[in-house]
Amino acid sequence: MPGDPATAVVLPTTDDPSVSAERRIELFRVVLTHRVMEERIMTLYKQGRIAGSVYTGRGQEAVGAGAGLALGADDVCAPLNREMSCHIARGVEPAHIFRNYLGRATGPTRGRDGNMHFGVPERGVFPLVSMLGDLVPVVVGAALAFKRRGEARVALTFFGDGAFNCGDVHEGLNLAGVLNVPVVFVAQSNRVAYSTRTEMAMRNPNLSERIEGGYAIPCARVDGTDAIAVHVAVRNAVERARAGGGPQAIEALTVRLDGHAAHDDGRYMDRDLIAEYGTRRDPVERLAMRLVLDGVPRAEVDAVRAGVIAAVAGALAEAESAPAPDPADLANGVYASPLS
Amino acid sequence: MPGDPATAVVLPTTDDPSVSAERRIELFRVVLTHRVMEERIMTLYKQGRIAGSVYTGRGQEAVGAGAGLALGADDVCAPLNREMSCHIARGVEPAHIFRNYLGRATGPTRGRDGNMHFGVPERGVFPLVSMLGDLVPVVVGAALAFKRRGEARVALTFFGDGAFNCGDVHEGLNLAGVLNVPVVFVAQSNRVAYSTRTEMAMRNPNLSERIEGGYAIPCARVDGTDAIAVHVAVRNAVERARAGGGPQAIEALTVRLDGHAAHDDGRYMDRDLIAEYGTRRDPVERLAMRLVLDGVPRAEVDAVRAGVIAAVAGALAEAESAPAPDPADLANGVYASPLS
Amino acid sequence: MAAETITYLEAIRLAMRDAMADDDRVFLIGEDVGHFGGPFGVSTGLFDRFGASRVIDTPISEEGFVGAAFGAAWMGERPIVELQFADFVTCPFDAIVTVGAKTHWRNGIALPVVIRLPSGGGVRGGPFHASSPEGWFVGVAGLKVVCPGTVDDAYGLLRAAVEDDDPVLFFEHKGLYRRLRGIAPPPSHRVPIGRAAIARSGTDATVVTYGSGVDLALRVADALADVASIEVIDLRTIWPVDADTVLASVARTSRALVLQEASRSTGAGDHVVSLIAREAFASLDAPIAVVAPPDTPVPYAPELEDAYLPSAASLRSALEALLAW
Amino acid sequence: MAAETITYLEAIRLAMRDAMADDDRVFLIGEDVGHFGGPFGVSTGLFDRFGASRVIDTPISEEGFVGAAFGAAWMGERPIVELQFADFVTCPFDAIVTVGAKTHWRNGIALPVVIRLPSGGGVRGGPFHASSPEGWFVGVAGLKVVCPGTVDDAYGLLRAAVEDDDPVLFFEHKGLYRRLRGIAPPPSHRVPIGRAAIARSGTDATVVTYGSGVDLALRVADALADVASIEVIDLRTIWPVDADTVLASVARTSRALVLQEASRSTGAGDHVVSLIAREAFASLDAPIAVVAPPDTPVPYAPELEDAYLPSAASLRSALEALLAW
Ligand SMILES: Cc1ncc(C[n+]2csc(CCOP(=O)(O)OP(=O)(O)O)c2C)c(N)n1
Ligand SMILES: Cc1ncc(C[n+]2csc(CCOP(=O)(O)OP(=O)(O)O)c2C)c(N)n1
Ligand SMILES: [Mg+2]
Ligand SMILES: [Mg+2]
Repeated sequence: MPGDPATAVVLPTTDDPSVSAERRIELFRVVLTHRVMEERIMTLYKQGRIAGSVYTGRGQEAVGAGAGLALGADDVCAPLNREMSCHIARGVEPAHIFRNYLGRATGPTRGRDGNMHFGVPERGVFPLVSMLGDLVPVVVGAALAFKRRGEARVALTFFGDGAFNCGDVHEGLNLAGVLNVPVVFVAQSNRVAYSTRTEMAMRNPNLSERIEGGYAIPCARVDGTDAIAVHVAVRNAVERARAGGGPQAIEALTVRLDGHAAHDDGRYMDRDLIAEYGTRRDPVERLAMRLVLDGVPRAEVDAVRAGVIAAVAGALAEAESAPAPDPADLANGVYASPLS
Repeated sequence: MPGDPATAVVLPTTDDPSVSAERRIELFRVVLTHRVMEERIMTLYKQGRIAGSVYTGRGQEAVGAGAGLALGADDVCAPLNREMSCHIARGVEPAHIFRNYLGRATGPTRGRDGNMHFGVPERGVFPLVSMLGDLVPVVVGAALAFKRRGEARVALTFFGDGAFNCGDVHEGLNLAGVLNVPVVFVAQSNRVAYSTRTEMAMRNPNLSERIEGGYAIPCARVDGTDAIAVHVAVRNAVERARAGGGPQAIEALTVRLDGHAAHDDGRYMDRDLIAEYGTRRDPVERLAMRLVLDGVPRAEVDAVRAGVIAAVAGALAEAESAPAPDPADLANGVYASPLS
Repeated sequence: MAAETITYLEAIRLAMRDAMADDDRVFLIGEDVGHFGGPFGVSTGLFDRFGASRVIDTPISEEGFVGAAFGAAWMGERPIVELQFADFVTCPFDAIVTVGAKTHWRNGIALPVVIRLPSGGGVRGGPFHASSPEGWFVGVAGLKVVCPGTVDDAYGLLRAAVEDDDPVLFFEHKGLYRRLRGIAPPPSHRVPIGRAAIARSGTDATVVTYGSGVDLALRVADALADVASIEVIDLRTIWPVDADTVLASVARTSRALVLQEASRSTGAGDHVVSLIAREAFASLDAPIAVVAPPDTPVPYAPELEDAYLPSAASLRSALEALLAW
Repeated sequence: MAAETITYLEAIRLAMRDAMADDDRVFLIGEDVGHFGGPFGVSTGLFDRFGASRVIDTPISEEGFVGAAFGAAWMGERPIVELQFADFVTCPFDAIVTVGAKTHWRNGIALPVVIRLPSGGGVRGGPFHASSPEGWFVGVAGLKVVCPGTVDDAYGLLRAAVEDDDPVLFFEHKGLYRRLRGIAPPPSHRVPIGRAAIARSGTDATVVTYGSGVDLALRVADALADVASIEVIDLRTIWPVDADTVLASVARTSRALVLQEASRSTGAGDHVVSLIAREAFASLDAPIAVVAPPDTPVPYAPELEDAYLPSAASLRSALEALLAW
């Protein structure tokens, strides 16, 4: 029976004493919310109610959650396609996320962009830009602002193992080191980029080794399916950065369990990895198991699950009732200072 | 007295037995030709007879020479501003180089581009492109062609320690490794990029370590003022690449003895480095000393010097008598297949 | 027996397959073009047929593999590069306009590279997956830019592009991929680069367009056939533009409308308007009209994108105004 | 006592100095801008005055530091970025047109960044150090593009650009750096972005120009004063263009010539010709003329570059033809 430590194959997360019971439940809630939202989104996509593309983070939810919850209220971040949980951890409302998928006027991009291509400025979240690598220099610049002004704030972004091959990532990492700014990079090593396995796209896929060796930026390697391990690693990195320790990095090892996007069945993926990561290392169930081992009553865990499912359903209903965008508004906001 | 091993402070080059006596003299001739040509070019520039900018390779002549002479007739290369000696080693005529500086119609770019911004297609030399880093992917592609066709040929290019921070270099190095093509990279670690010291522009300036660690490309570090050491290292790399060993790299340690370009007096340079590299490690005199230690008669060394000086003077005279370009020709050659 | 029909997408695949079969120097390089067949399946089957040395998967390194294509071309190869979306042309922009465009003029080295760029909207791609960035290359000496608007041209222009000695940017329209069908062209079919086509003859006004505009213009011209005789010029190559064909048409009709999917002040529009205004001044009976989206990025939401893109209605009313002038 | 005069280059330095003195959020970032003062010495003295946290030297990483400027702007800073040559804008092109241009429209985040781009020829820079690449940004929604052609505007436009909430590309002309002199503007001087100036009033023809064309047009207009009354419109901002000022002038003169240093089919030329052709059709008495270099890269050799660039002679003869039409 799922969730029963005696029979389950799932590996519990680590049991780091520095992570409180409340934080563990919070992590569970965030990771699960991510999972449940994307399940709904895939359904909506198949029903033709979401247009364009859908990219999920299944199997990787713990990374965005662990990182997002490691940030302080004044910190900023730039999550990508696979890190919806980072938005959630930052307090972005699920209904707001759904409104973006549904292209609604009151969503974060007012229907101008779709799926995970949005930011939430009031939550310190910069909008994803498709061109891979572009956000690495951007967060370095945000961190430069903090350093220049003597603010104890941190900027954080993610990049995939595929994006590591982009020039912007190289330039951004180097610049972070040279400027010695409070920035944290989280590498999502999910072993694949679209249909291309990571070992086909680089000779040395050990990103933590390369980030430390090449850019002299400390980089811890963690199991990215273990939300508590990710959280501790990022939290420590954030605190080092905040304390003036300069740029920090974490490499989170995960596996992308779905295809690249909804149109891709991912048939080229390594089946053994998928089997292992889809079961024993399922980020949601690893946390659930941890809670059970922690002695959280089963009923309480179930109540969190039920609460998340209900909240997501409510958020979706709210989003679906949001108004469609008005084409007459299209040219507004091209400029922050419009020309008279 | 200069050239006297008993009193001279200059360090002779290494004495690698695999480098023949003829090759040593050839290296000397190439390195010296580079030096003498640039001395003439600086004079012409100061006289206003060369327009625009002039960049010299003083102190770094051994790198282009050692590398250029390591290539076979069918190999190709893409030298930069500091590697006039590579052109010379490839058999590019000094008069042809002067014609480019002087903007003549019969020069390699027919007056369309200046100074070191030229290639010589018939010698397998691709024209320098200003945008730093661009040529790294280009030679990777040339090597890809060789590999695809099963040709035992090698492509080579250079990049500065400053250019190492460009995204294109990162992408090109990685691509070379992934495609496993016969390409040789020569990093010119001259400790500076324009006015910026290398240690200000990267945390870890050990490029050989980074190229090996990051890209898993073997990279030897050599004294770039020692033409024989450079030659042996590049020759070995070229042979490994030719034999199917994939991409290879050499990091040549040098010091830029002049300013970045003719308008820059380089006052920000490290004086101790300049003192050391401008005397004990002068690439020309190190080779001269080697020849003397090898037992080459002083008169013969002097004769090479005199020959080079005369040849350069002749080449310059020839170039100066070349015709100026005709503006009526300007639009020709925009396309290889002009539209009718 | 009816001739076999293929889609615009299949015509591109067929052109690559035939070009590769005919010439060993031709190879395809890009992200996920191998076993996966590319994001739109344009190269499906080519990896199986031609193997890993002819269909080359790359890391996510547009500056790297576009630059490498130029290097291979220097050595006499004829690479076809696929970018996953035309929008991403901003990443290897430098290699294209620097190495690709200037090398022959500077130094006489030909760089025959075709860069395939899936462009255009109507697929709910939003600001980064639906744009029409071809205008950045209009005017860039040394480059050629083609935008097929028919199945026939998709095949014929791609074959001609591969055989051309210059870098050619091949903007293939995602919205046309599966929408347009036509008879499979014979392997000998070529469409000359630099030549526009009179896609429809007419006497009352000229619509100058390219890419997705061709089909739209033809539909609207047909719908208006009772009221006016509209000529449709399909530029096919938008840089350098076939001025003769455009100007001859305007000389006949005295009225011109430029239709494009690129936003108003990008694309080939202003270049073509300028050409007509300067060279056909004396024949114009009305100001040149332009139908194009407003100057914003491409919006995602269906309500917005549909309003943004040129439509039969917007083209029709612009044509009616032009004819009434 | 004669007022102190300064060069165009000094006006830019002064504008940076005053903007930095007035507002802590303003800083300068780029290669060699610190102790060295930049390749042209534009920032000489600023490092000594403001220190290393206001004048920031970077590695050779245009994609990196341009992107970082946008990130700093997101956090409320107002960075000025210097590229060593405008030609190198091809390298951070993606960051500019993707992050810089689209973010406010997509998500309401203002990115006040000024990118300074030393452009233009006449300095024997050749294909990579003398180009006028401003046209790539004409039409890009979300960007503003300014090209000062006077000492006053160099100061006033830069101050306005730094205070503007959008990304502004500031094309400063290398050939004007030391050639133009003028009275040092007061610290309060601003030139509004998006407004053209009537640099010279006239009645017989309008020359629309910007950057290095302004001085040239004024000189030629003066030389022709006996034969014709030429109005010179200095666009100052080339995107978005001040259509009202241009159209009002052409409505007065009925003849228009567009002068630019960018090659014929690049720059702002076709955009402006298109504007006039479409909106001032009824007032035109002659086809719009264009004076611009041919569509090639900028050549190096003095004989070639001099023939390539617009000159007083080429402008004068084009104006004479326009007036005679
Ligand atoms: C510059 C650029 N090239 C190509 C793409 C298309 N693309 C989107 S995601 C992706 C794969 C990314 O792989 P990785 O960085 O490993 O992230 P993952 O999808 O595995 O999370 C590709 C090729 C892009 N968005 N940007
Ligand atoms: C992309 C780009 N940015 C800036 C420049 C201007 N620039 C020319 S050479 C140079 C310094 C290069 O340093 P390095 O690579 O170390 O070579 P070195 O001059 O030391 O030989 C700079 C900044 C350029 N050519 N290209
Ligand atoms: Mg990945
Ligand atoms: Mg250097």
